Amino acid sequence: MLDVRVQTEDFDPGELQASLLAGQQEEGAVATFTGYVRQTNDERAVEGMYLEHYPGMTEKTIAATLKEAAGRWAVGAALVVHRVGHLAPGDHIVWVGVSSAHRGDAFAACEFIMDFLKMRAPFWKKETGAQGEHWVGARESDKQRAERW
Amino acid sequence: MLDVRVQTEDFDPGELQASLLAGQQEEGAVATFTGYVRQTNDERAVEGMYLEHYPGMTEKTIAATLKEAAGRWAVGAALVVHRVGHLAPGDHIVWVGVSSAHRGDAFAACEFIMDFLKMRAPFWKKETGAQGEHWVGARESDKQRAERW
Amino acid sequence: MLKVLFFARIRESLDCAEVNVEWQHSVSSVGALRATLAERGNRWQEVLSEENLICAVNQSVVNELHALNDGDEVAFYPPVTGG
Amino acid sequence: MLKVLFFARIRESLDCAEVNVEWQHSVSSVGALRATLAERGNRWQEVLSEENLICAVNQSVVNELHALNDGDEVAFYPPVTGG
Repeated sequence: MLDVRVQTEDFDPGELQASLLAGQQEEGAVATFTGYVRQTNDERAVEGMYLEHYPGMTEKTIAATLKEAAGRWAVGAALVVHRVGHLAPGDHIVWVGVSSAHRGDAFAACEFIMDFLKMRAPFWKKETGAQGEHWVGARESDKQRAERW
Repeated sequence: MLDVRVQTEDFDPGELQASLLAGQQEEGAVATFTGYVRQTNDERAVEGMYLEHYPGMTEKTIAATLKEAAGRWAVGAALVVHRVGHLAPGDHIVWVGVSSAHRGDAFAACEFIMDFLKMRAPFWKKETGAQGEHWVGARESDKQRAERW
Repeated sequence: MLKVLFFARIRESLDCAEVNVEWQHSVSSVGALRATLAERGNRWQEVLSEENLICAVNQSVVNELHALNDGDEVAFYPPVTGG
Repeated sequence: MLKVLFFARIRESLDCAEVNVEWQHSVSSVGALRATLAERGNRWQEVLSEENLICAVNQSVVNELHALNDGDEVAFYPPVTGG
């Protein structure tokens, strides 16, 4: 099972993890990543965040990344849930979960998916703070992280 | 917060993740690993598992690993929960969660902690299956994984 | 017809989320479309000459030389910042 | 007195979880204690000569040369398999 969801609603990491295994007992390892809205970003106090995306291309891009991960590592199931719309500090933004028979594969595939999602998937963050609104700039470090693979 | 729990009771990965952040909103990244009892191990059908440990040394060893991880990476909080006693296929065995301001640090610290827990913490698995009981042997691959760091 | 979409900072700068452009030989590549759109005014000229503007055709990232066909969906957007 | 603990397969093979050994010069290192314990019988001889037996003193892994002091807690166990 490789699946992608883009939604405005919140999600529950524990429920997503349970759904990833879906009752099967062959895969003993699950690695997950959860991204949250930080209260401070680059030393700016964040009051709110708006996440825009390119509907259709987002799902297509992440699905291609999941497929690539499943080709490189022993992936049982992989799920990405990404929120869009208005978010507040502490809110969940993204969840990535990978199950595998081998923990090394679960970790590698999970980190690979996050690195490529950050690098390729058409999402954009706009922060609201004391200085008003501004679009968050891309990080060079994210490009470097994706280039490692 | 660096914390270790060894317990016979089950745990809820979602609750553990929420407790890791404990309401703070400075760390935007959480990486977790969950290990489950597999139904099949080295091509043997597993009916049950018994986990023995060395009380005191287990906690001490894992606490030292957490401290080492916190010295090498930007770790906000890290928690390890490991079960002992009788378990069945599909049951949770271990949960490791790490929060950080940086996702690369969360991933690296989480994987490091799992690799060293596997290598050093005095737990032993005994499997029950069609052929009776037997103690699970250590894997050379686990040694190699720990030596990467 | 080409369906042309703009996202995030680019959309706001142009004050435009979507335009339809009639397909013809003068817009038969991404670079050519970009040059044609830039003629719409100073703001368009400025935004469309940004070096790190990304272009996707039918939801796949492409370069300036990519050929455009009638019916294509073309998107221009800034570097992505999700996750 | 030394408190000596055995775990998992080692505990089962010896049919013994814990013994107390009086501290004296003949058991003043891990290697010496191991040799002394091996004298308890064939089973002990066999199990304590296993190459990959691990020894911890006061809950830290040590080697054969490690000195033992009165009151130490010594544990012998097989390679670990947790996680």
